[in-house]
Amino acid sequence: MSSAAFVLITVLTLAAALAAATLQKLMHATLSFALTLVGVAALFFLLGAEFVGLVLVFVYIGAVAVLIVFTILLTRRDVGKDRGSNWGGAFLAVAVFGGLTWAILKTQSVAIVAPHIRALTVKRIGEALMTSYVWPLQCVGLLLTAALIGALVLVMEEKR
Amino acid sequence: MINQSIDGFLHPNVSKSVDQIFVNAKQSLLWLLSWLTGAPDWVIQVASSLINIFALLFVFLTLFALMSVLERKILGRIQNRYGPNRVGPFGLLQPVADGIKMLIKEDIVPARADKLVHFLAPILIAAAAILALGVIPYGRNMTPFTIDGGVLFFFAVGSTTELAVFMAGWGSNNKFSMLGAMRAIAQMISYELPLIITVLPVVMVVGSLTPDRIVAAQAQYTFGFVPRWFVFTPWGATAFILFFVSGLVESNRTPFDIPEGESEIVAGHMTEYSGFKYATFFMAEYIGMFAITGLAATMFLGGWHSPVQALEFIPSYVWFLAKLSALLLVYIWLRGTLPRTRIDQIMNFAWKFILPMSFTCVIAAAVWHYAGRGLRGWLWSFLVIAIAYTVLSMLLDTQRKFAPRTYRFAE
Amino acid sequence: MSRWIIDHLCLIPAVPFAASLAILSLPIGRHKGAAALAVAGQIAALVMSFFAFLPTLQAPGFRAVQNFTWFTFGDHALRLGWVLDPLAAVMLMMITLVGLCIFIFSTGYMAGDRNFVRFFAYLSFFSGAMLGLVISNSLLLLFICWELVGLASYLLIGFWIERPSAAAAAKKAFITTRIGDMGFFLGLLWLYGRSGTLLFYDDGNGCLESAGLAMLGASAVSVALLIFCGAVGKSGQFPLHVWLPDAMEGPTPVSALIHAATMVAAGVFLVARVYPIFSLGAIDGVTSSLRVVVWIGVTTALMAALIAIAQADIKRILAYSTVSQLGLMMVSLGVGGVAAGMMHLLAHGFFKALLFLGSGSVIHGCHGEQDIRKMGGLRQLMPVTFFTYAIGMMALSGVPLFFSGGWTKEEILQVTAHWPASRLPYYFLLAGVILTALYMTRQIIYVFFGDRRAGSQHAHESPRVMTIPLIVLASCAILFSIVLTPAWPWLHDYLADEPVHFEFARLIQPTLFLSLVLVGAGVALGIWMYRKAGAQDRQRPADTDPLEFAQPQLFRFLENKMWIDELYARTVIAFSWMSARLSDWMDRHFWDRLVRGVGAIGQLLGTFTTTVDERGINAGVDETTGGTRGLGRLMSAAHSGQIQTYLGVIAIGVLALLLFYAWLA
Amino acid sequence: MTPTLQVVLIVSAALFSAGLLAALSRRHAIFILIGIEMMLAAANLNFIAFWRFSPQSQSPTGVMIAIFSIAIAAAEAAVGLALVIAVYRHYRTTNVDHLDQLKG
Repeated sequence: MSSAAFVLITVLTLAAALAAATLQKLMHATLSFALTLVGVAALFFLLGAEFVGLVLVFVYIGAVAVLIVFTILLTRRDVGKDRGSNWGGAFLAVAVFGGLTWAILKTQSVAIVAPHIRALTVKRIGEALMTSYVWPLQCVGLLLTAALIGALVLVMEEKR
Repeated sequence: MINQSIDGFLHPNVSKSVDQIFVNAKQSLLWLLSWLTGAPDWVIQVASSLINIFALLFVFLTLFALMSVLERKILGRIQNRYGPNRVGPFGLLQPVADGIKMLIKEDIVPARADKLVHFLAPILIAAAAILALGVIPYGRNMTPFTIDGGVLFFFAVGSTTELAVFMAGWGSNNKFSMLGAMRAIAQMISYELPLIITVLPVVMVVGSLTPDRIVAAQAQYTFGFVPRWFVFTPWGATAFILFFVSGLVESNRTPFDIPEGESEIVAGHMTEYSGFKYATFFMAEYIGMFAITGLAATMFLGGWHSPVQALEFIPSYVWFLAKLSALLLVYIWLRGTLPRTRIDQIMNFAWKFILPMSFTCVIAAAVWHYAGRGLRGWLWSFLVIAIAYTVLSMLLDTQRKFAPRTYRFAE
Repeated sequence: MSRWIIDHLCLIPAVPFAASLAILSLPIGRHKGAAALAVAGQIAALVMSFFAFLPTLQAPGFRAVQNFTWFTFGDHALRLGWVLDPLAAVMLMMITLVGLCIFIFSTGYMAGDRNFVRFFAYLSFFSGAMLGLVISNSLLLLFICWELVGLASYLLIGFWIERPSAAAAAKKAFITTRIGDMGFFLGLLWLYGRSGTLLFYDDGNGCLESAGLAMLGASAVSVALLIFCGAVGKSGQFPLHVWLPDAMEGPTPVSALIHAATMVAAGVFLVARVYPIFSLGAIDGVTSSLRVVVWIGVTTALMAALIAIAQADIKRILAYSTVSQLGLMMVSLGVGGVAAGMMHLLAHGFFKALLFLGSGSVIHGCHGEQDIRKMGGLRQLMPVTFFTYAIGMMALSGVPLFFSGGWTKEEILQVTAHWPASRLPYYFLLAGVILTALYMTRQIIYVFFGDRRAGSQHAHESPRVMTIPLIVLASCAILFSIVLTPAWPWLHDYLADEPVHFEFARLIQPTLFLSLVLVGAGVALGIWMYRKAGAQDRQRPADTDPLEFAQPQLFRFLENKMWIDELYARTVIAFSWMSARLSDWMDRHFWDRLVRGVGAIGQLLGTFTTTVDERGINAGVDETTGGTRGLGRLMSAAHSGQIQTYLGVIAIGVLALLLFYAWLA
Repeated sequence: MTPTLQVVLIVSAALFSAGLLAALSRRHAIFILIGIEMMLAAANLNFIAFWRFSPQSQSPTGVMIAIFSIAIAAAEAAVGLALVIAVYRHYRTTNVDHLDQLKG
C-alpha cells in the first residue's frame, strides 16, 4: 500500500469531511459529503477491499447523495437561511476527537503494519455471502424492503 | 520482471500476430522507458496506466468526432436531406469545425448561478463517462484496467453521472435546467435498476464480475459455427434487448430524450451552458453511449470474439469495433425514427414492464443453468420468458396506462 | 347395474334425502316442481331398489355387506355399514312401491294446500330415512335413521300446525315413541358394552353372528327386551300404542305412508332384524324375551280390535286395526314365524295403505268429513273408491284364497298354533280374526251402504291421480298373494333362505276352512248387527250405534279406548305434573332463599373489602403516585426535546467512557 | 513507510469527529443526517482496517460487516430523509431547534 497515495487520499477525505460539516450552503455540503465518501471508498481500495469500495460509491453517490439532494430540493424554501452553528457542539466534537486519538495512541497493540494477504476476490465474498452469511443477507433484504415501503408511506401525499 | 510488474496484460503465448500489435507496442515502449531511465516499478505502472488512458482518449475522441458527423449525415439521409457536406470531403471535417467554434465561443455563466457547482458539473460528468470506458476489454489482452469486479465499477462510476447532472441543473440557477435535471435523474434512477438487473444473469452464469472472464465464457462455438454468445439464449436475448433500451434511456437518447427535449425545456440541464462546457456535455453524452454499447457488446455479444470461427484471423479489436458501431448505428437509426415519449409513459414502462421482465430474465437464467445449459434449458427458459411476457402484457393494457396524462404535481 | 347399486347402497336413501333438500330450497308457490322432484326421487329409489332386489333372487341366503369407519376415538374405530339381504330387499321394494303410490296420491290430495312444498319435502325426507333404516347394517345407524323417521313423523303429524289438536298429537307421538326409544338406546349401549360392536354382519364379528352372540351371553334377554321397548314404541304395541290413533291428525297420505304401511312396521322390522338376539339360547324356539313379545302382541291385537269396533272416525278405526295387525305380526315373530310376520307386514303394507288412501279419497270426496256415521251410500257416488276399498277390507279381514292378507294370516295362525309354550295366543288370535272382520264390515256398511246422510250429500269421485294409486295398490293386494300361497310359498322360502318348490296339493290346508268359517262369522255378525246402522230403527235414534244401543257401558268403555289415556293421565302424567309442581315450589321457596342468603353474605364481604380498599390501600397508592408524579415533573425538565442536546449528551457519555477505559488500561 | 493501523484508526477517528461536528453544530436536519452517515462511514473504515490488519484476514468478516452496515445505512438514510420531508410538510421547517414537541 503506497503511503503517498494514502496520504493524498486521507488529506482529500478529511478536507472534504470538514467542508461537509462546516460549509454554509447545504448543497455544497452535500457535494463535499459525496466527495468524502469517494475518498473513503478510495481508502477501502487501498486497504484491499475493492468490492466494499465499489459498493460504497455505488450506494452513497448513486443513491444516498441523490436522495439528499432531492430532499434539499423538496424542502428548498428552508435551505437558504442556515443560522450559524453552536460552538458547544464543535467543542464537543473536538473533544471526542482528542479523546479518541489519545486512546489510539495510548494502545500499543494497534501499532502494527498490514500483513500480506491474498487479494479478497469478489468470488470469495459472494461465496461467503451465499453460504455463512445467507441469513443476515435475507434479513437485510427484508429490512431494505421495509425501509422502501416505510419511506413511501411517509412521504405519500395525504389525500384531501 | 517488468512483465510481471505490468500485471495481467500478458497472454501466456504472446503471438506476433496483428492481433497483439498494440499490446506489444505498449510493452516495448515501457521496456524502453525502464531501460533508458532505471525508474522503479511504480513509475512504470503509472506510465502504463497513462499510456492506456491516452490511448482510450485518443480512440474515443476520434470515434466521437466521427460519430457526430456520421449521425448528422445518417439523420439527414433518414430525413431525406443531405447531412453536412461542406467542410472537407463529404463534410468529414465538420467535427473539427464544430470543435473550433465551440472553443472560441464565449463562455457565459449566469449571474445568479452557483459558480463552483456550475463549473464542476461538466468536468465530473465527462470524467465519469470516460472512467466507465476503462474496464471494457477492447480486444485480446486489451483491457485498460482489469479490476476484479469491473462491471460493478462500471455501474458505480455510471451512477455518479446522476449527481453530475443534478449539479448542472442546480448550479445554473434556472428552472428549465432544474426541471431537466429532475427529469434526467428520475429516468436515470428508474432505468439504472433494470440496467443492473439485466446484467445480473450474465454475471450469475459466468460466476464473475470481471469483463475478461465474461468475454472468455462466450469464446466457444457450438457445432463450430454458432458462437456461444449469451444473446443466443432466450434469457440472454431478452436481457440484451432490455439492457439496450435501458442504455438508451441512461444516455438520454431519443425516444427517451425528454431531459433535453428542445421543444419542452430548452436544453434541459445544459440550458445555461455554452461554448466548451456545452461541448463537454455533448462529448460526455456520446462517450457514455460508447460505454453502454461497449458493455452491451461485452456482456451479450461475445466481446471481441468473432462470430464465425473461420474469421478468427481478423484481429479481435476490429470485431469489437464492428459490434460497437453496429449498435451505435441502431442508436442513430432509432433517433431518426421514433418520436419522443412522455415522462409518465417512460416511468410506467420502467416500473411496470422492464423491471419485472429483467427479474424474469434472472429467473430464466437460473432455469437455464439448472436444466443443464443445453437444449432443454433453452426451451425451459424460453417458456418462462414467454409466460412472463404474456402475463405482463395482459396486465399492462396500453389503453389505460398510456391514457391522457393527469397533472397531479404541477399545480 | 345391480353390482353397482350393491356397491353404492347408500345412494338409495341418499336420493330422496337430496330430493327433500332440493324441495326445501324451492319457494313456497312451486307446487309442480316440488311434486315432480319428490316423485322423481321416489321413482329413482324404486328403480335402484329393484336393481338391488334382483341379485337377492339368485342365491338363497344372499347377503351383501359394506362397512365403513365413521370416526375413530383413540385406537377404537366406530364403524357403520350398509347391508342388503332378502329382508332389506323386500322392505325396500315395499317402501318404494307403496311410497310412490302415496306420493302420487298426495299430489292430488294435497293440491290446494298452501304448504304443499313443505309437505313433499317432509315426505321425501321420511322416505329417505326409512330406506336408510332398512338397509343399515349397524344398530347405531339404524337408530339414527329410526330417530330421523320419528322426526319425520312428528313433522308430518303436526303438519297442520295451526290446529291445536294436530300439535298436541304430534307432541304426544313424539314423546311416547321417545319413551320406547329410551329403552332402545339403553339396549344399544348395553349391547355395545357386551359385544363391542354394533355392526350386524361383519364377516363373523358382527353382533348378530356367532362370535358377537357368544359374547352377549346371558344378558341377551335384557338387551332384547330393551330393544323391544323401541319396537313397542314405534309400532304402537300395548302400553305405548296411545299415540298411533291420535297420529291420524296428520294428512291422510301421511297416515297411509307412515302410520300404516312403513314406519310402524319399523318396529316389527327391527325385531326381525335383531331376531338372533331374541332367539339366543332358545329351548325349542322359546325364550323369555320372545314370550314377552308374544303376550304383548296378543294383548295389543285383541285390545285394539275391540276398541276399533266402537270408533266413529274412519281413520281412527283404520289406525286401531293397524295397531291390532302389528300386534298380530309381533305374535308371529314371537312364536318364531319371522318369515310369516314379515310376509304379513308386506301384505299389510299394501292393503293398509290402500285402505288409508281409500279413506283419504272418501274424506276428500266428502269435503273433509271423517265421521262414518255422517256418511253412507257412497257406493254409487264413488265406485272406484268403493271397489278398491272393499278389496282392502277383505284383504284386511283375511278372506282366504284371493287376498294376500288371508294367506299371510293363515301362515301366522299356523305358526302360532304350533307354539310349544302355550295355545292361548292361538285362540286369542282366532277371536281377533272375528273382531277384525266385524269392525271392517261395520265400517264398510256405515260408509258405503244405506242412504246418504249429512256428510255425503255432495260427495264426488276423486280425480284420477288419486284413484289410479288406489287401483294399483288394490291389484297389488290381490296379486301379491301369488307369492304367498302354501302351494308356492316363494316369499316365505325367500325370506327363510330356503329353495322354493311348487306343490299344488299344499294349497288347501285344513286350517283354511277354520279361518274361512271365522271370517264368514265375523262378516255375517257385522252385517246382522249393522244392517240398519245409521238408519232409523225401532226406538233407536239414527245417530246411535247399534252396539251402543245394546250395551251402553261396554260401548262407552271401548269408545273411550278403554280409558287408557285417562289412566295415563291419572297416573304417569299426573305424577310428573305433581313432581313438577313440587320442584317448582322448592325452587321458589327453598333454593331461592338459599341463593339469596349466599348472595347477602357476598354483599357483606364486598362492602367490607371496599372499605378496606379505600381506607387502607388506596391511601398508600395515592402517596406513591404523588411522589412519582413529582419525580416525573423533575425529570421531564431535562427533556428539552432538542435532538442535538441528546446527541451531545451521548457524545459526552462516550467521551467519559473512553477516558475511563483509557485510564483503566 | 507504510501506514500502520494506528494511522488508519486516527483517520477514521477524525472522520467520525467531523461527522459528530456536522451532527451537533448544524441546525438543519439534513446536516444531522449527513453527519450520521459520515460517522457510519468512519465505523466502516474501522471495520475494514481491523480486518485488513488482523493476522487471520482470510475470513472476510470485517468486509461482511461493512457491506451489511452500508446496506443498513442506506435504508436508514432513505427513512430519515423521508422523515425530514414529512416533518417539513407538517411544520414548514427543518430547523431542529423548532422541532421540540417532545419537550418534557
